[in-house]
Amino acid sequence: MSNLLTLSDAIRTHLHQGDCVALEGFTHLIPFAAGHEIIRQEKRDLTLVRMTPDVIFDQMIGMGCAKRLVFSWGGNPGVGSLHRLRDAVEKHFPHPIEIDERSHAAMTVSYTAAAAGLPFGVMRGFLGSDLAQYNPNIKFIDCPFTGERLAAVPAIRPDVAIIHAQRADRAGNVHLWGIVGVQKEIALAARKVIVTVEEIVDDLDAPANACVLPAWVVTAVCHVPGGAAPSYAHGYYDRDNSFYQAWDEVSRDRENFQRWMRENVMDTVPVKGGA
Amino acid sequence: MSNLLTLSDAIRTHLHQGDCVALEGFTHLIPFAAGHEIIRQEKRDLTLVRMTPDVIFDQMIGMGCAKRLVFSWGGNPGVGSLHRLRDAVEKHFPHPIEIDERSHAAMTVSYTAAAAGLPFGVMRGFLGSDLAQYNPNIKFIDCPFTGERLAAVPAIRPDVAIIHAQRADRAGNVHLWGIVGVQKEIALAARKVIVTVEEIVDDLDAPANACVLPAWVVTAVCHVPGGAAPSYAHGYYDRDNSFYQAWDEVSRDRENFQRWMRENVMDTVPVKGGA
Amino acid sequence: MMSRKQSGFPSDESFSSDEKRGDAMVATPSEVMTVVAARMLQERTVCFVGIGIPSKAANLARLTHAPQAVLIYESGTIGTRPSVLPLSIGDGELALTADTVVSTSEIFSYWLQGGRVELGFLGAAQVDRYANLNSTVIGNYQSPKVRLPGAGGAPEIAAQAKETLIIINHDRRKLVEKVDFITSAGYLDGGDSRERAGLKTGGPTAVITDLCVLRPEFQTRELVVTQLHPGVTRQTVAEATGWDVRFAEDLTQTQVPSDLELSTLRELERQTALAHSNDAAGKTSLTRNNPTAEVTRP
Amino acid sequence: MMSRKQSGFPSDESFSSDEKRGDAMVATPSEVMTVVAARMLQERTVCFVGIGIPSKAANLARLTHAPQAVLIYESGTIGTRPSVLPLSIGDGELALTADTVVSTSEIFSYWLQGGRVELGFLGAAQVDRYANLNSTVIGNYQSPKVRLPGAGGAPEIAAQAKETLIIINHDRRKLVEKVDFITSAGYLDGGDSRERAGLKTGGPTAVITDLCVLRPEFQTRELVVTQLHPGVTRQTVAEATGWDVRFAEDLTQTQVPSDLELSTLRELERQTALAHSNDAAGKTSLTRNNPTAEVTRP
Repeated sequence: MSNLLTLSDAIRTHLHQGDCVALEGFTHLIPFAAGHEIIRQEKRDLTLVRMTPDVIFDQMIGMGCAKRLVFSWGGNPGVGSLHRLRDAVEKHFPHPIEIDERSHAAMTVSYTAAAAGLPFGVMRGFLGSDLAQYNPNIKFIDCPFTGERLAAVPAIRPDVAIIHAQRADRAGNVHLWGIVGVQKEIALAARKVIVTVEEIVDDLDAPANACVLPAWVVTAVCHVPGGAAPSYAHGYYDRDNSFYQAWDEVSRDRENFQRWMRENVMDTVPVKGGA
Repeated sequence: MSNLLTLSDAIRTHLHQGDCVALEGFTHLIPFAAGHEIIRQEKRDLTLVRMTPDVIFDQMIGMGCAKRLVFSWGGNPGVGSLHRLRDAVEKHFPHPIEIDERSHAAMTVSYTAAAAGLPFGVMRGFLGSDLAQYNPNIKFIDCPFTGERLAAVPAIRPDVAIIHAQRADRAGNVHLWGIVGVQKEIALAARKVIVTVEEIVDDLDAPANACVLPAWVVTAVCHVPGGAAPSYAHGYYDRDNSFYQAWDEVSRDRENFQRWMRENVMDTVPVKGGA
Repeated sequence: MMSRKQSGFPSDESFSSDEKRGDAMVATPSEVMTVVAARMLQERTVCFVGIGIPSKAANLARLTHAPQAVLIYESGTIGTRPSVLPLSIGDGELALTADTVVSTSEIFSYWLQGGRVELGFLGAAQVDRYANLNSTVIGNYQSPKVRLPGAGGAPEIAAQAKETLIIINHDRRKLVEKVDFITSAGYLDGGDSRERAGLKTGGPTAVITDLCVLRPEFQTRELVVTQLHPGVTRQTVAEATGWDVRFAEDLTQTQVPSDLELSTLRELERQTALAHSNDAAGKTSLTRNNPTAEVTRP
Repeated sequence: MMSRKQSGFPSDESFSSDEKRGDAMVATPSEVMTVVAARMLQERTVCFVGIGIPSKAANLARLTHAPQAVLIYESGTIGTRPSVLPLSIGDGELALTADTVVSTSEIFSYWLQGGRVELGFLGAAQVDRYANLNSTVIGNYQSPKVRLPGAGGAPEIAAQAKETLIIINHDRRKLVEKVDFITSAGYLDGGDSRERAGLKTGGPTAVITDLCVLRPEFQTRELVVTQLHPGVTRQTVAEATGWDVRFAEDLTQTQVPSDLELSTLRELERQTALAHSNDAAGKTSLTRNNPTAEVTRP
C-alpha cells in the first residue's frame, strides 16, 4: 500500500474547491489540524457539514471557506456564541452563507442513511417544530403499516469526510475510542475519508468490537499528533477549556480574529507527518 | 435491586403462554439453556422469532411450543435441514405452524426499527424476489426525495427477548463480545429482556465502546454457565460441531427425537444459578 | 430580592462570580433554581441531560437524594457519574465514568427515540406561555436579529422524553407571550394542540426559573405560577414575565435549600472550577495508556 | 469423468469423503469447481462470503493469488483470515482473525447495502436459465414438497453486491428452466427485466458448476456455457441441465488446477477436518482469558 499521506498532500489531493466536506467529532477528536490546513490551502465555496460547528467551523467560516453550512447546534460549548458564524449569518461577513439547519437526531439519521446506502432516513421528529417550515430537507411520510406520520430526512453523502482518531496501524486501519460520536457513520457516508491520527502503531491490538475503520475504506491516513487540539484526544491530551473561553474574545472582533488566524494558522508551517 | 433470578423463575415469571419471544445469537451465544427451560415449562402458542432458528428452535417446534415462526434462514448450519421445522411446515407435525419469512437483512431492519422506537424500517431489498408476494409484512414505499422504490418492513417488538452473554456484574449490567450478532438490537426491541450469562463478576471492566447492556434495561439476569452449549461462548467454550452433525440423525425421526428430548431435556434438572 | 444578573443571549447559562460564591448557607436565586430542579429528579429516573444548569441540577440530585439516577448525555455516555461538571457535552470525564459509551446516532435512536428516557432537562433562550421553546433565532428566521446556537438535541428531547423540565432565568425577554421560533414543541397553541400535532409524550411538566416554578394548567396547558422561591413576590414574577401570568390557587412556597443541598452544590462547583483551572494550566487528567482498560469503568 | 455424488436437498454442499481425498494432484470435479471459483476472486476484492464452497473458494483465493482479498461474513466479521474453514457462519475462528467484528445489522446496512461489497458468492438449491436463485421451497410455497432453509442473506447479496458468482453442483434438478420460487433475483425474465425491476447492481456474472462455467449472454441474459472443465463433454452438460442449454461460440476449456492450487486446497481441508475433530473431542481452541485482548487481532 499504503494510504499514509501528509496532511498537506491529503487535503491538496482529495479536497476540491466547491466540495461538500464534513469534519466530525463530538467535542472529542475534532479534526482542528485538518481544518487549519483547509484554511491555509484557501479552499473555497465549501459546503461545511458538522453537527456542532464549534470553533473549527467558526474559523473556517470567518476565513471565507464556506458557501453553505449544514449543522444542528452552532454554539461555543460551555461558553456562548460562535461570533464568526453569527457575523456571517447576521451581517453576511465575509460573505453570505446558506444555512441548512436540522436537529442532532436528524443529522445522525442523515449520516446513517448515507452510510447504509439509502437515499433517506426515517425518524420521529419535527412535529410542532418550525424547523420543518424553513427546511425543505425535512419532509413527512406515513408508516405503511400503522399510518403514523414520521419525519424523513435525506442522506448526507459528503464528497469528503475528515475525522481525527487516536491510532492507525501501518496498513492504514484506524482505531478510535471513548466518545466516538458519529465518526464511523460519517466516514462510511462520504465518498472519500481522510483520517488524522495521534499515533501510527505496529499493531492496533484493538479490543473486541472496538470502533475500527478498515484501511480499505479510508482514503488517506495522516500522522498528525495533537491534531485535535484544542479539543481533546482521549488517552492523549485534555480539552483546552481555557482556549474555548479565550476564543470568545478573539473571535468577537473581525480584525482581532484575522490577526489571530494569521499569526496562529496562516503563518505557521503545516503539520508534518504521514508516510 | 437486583435483576438476578434463577432461569426457572425468570421464564416462569416473565414468559407467558401465547407470547412473542425472540431468542437471538448468531451461531455464537445461542441461549440453549433458556430454550430448554421454556420446553420444560411447557410454554405453548408462542410466536418464535429468530433469524436462524438453528437446533434450539427445531427442538422447541418439535416439542410443540410454536404457533408461529418468524425467521430468515432455517437450516442446521454446515449440516443440512432442521427436520423438526420441516416436519411442522411440510407435514404439520406436531401441529401446523404459521410462517413469517423474511431475509436476514429484513430481520435486522425490523429489530433496529423496534429498538429505535419506530413502527417500521426501510431497506433496499426484495425487488424481484417472490418473498414479498407471500409476506404482507414486506411492503414498498417511495423515497420522498428521490422517488426510489424501497422496501419497508414493520418493527418486531417481542414480548420477551432472551439472549446469552459472557458476563454480568452483580448490579446486572451485561457485557458480551466477539460475534455480537443482533443481541443488543433485540434486547432493546423487546418489552422484557432475559439474559443468561456464563459468569457473574464483581466488575465488568469492559473495554471502551464494548457491547454493554445497562442493568436498567435488563429484566432478568440468570447465571447459567454453559447456557449456550452446544453453540459456543467466545472465551469460555467452543461450538460442539459434532453435536450439530449428530442432531441430523436424532431429529430425523419423530420418536427418536422425542426420546432424546425426554432423556436430555425433560427429565433433567433445570439449571440452577441466579441470585 | 438579591441582585440577579440579567444575562443576555446566548451565554445565559454562565454565572457571574458573585452568584457562584453566595453567602454561606444562604442560597442565591440561581442556586435555588438549581436545587429546585434537582429535587424534581426522582431516584432511579433515566434522565437526558444537557450542559449548563441541567447538568448541574442532575448531578446535584445524583449526589444527594437520587444516587441511582441514570444520566444520559447526547455525546453517547450512558449512566455517567462525573465527579466534576463537564464544560462541554462530550468531556472525557463523562466517558470515563459511564456504564457504557455508544455512538451519538445510537443515543438518539435506541435510547431517546426508543422511549427509554423518562425525563429530559431543557434550557432555551425563550419559553412562551404554552411552554414552547426557542433556541434558534431572535427575530426573523431568514434575517435574524440574533442568531442563537440552534436546535441541537432539543426538538427530539422535547418530543420523545416521557416528560421534560425547562430551566431558564426569569426575564421578560425570555418568558415571552409567543416565542419567535418554535425550536422544540411544548403545548403549541395550548389545549390539546400538542396531541393533535401527533406528539405522543407528556411534554413539559414544569418551568423552573430563578424566581418561581410554573406548571401547565390542566386543559388550557397555559403556564401558571405554582410555587414562589423564598423572598420572591407575585409582583416581581409578574413584572419579569412577558405575558399576563396567572398564579395557581394553591400557590406554594419553595422550601429553602437545605444545608446539605447547598454544600453539595457548592462543593461540586468548587471541584469543577479546580479541575478546569487544572486543564487551563495544561495538566492532563486523562492519562494515556491502554485504550482497552481506560474507558467505561462503572 | 470421475464419479460425482449427486447429493440431494438441502445438504448439497457437504462432501463425501472420497471426494475430499481425491488422487494426489488429480482434481475431483468438486475441487475443479472450487478452484475455478477461487480464480474469479481478484486480489483486493471485497467479497461477501457464504458458508460451504463459497467460503472454501474465497479462502483458497486468499491463500494463493489474492492474499489481500477482504472477506466479509454475514455474522459480522470483516477482513477475516481463518486458518481453517468455518463450519458455521459465526465460528469463533472468524472473529479471532478479523480486522473488526461488527453487529449483524451493521454488516447488512453499512457494509452490504452501503455498496462496499464488490463480489458476492452465492449457493442455492436451484438456479434457472436467467440466473434466478431458489433457496426457499421445492414445490408450492404454501404447501411445499421440500422446505429449504430459506433466504438468509442471499436476496440482498444478489441485489446489493456489485456482482455475484453462483456456485452449484450441476444436476437437472438444480439447473432448471424456471425456479420454483425466486428467493434472490438474477436476471428475472431476461433482457433488461432486472434493471426494470429497479435493481441497480450488475447481477450474476458466472455460474460455476462441477462441470462447467455458464455466463449470462449479452442482451438476452440467458445463461450459456462458456467454459468446460477438463474431461467434460457438451453432452454431459446438456444432459445435466434442465433447459436446452446453449454453448458459447468461443467455448473454452478450464485450465487444470495447478499443483499449488490443489495442494493448498487439500491442506486447508485437512487442517479444517483436524480442527473440527478436535472440537468433537471437546478440546477448546478458544481459550478463556481477558476479553479485551482476545478478539479482533488483525
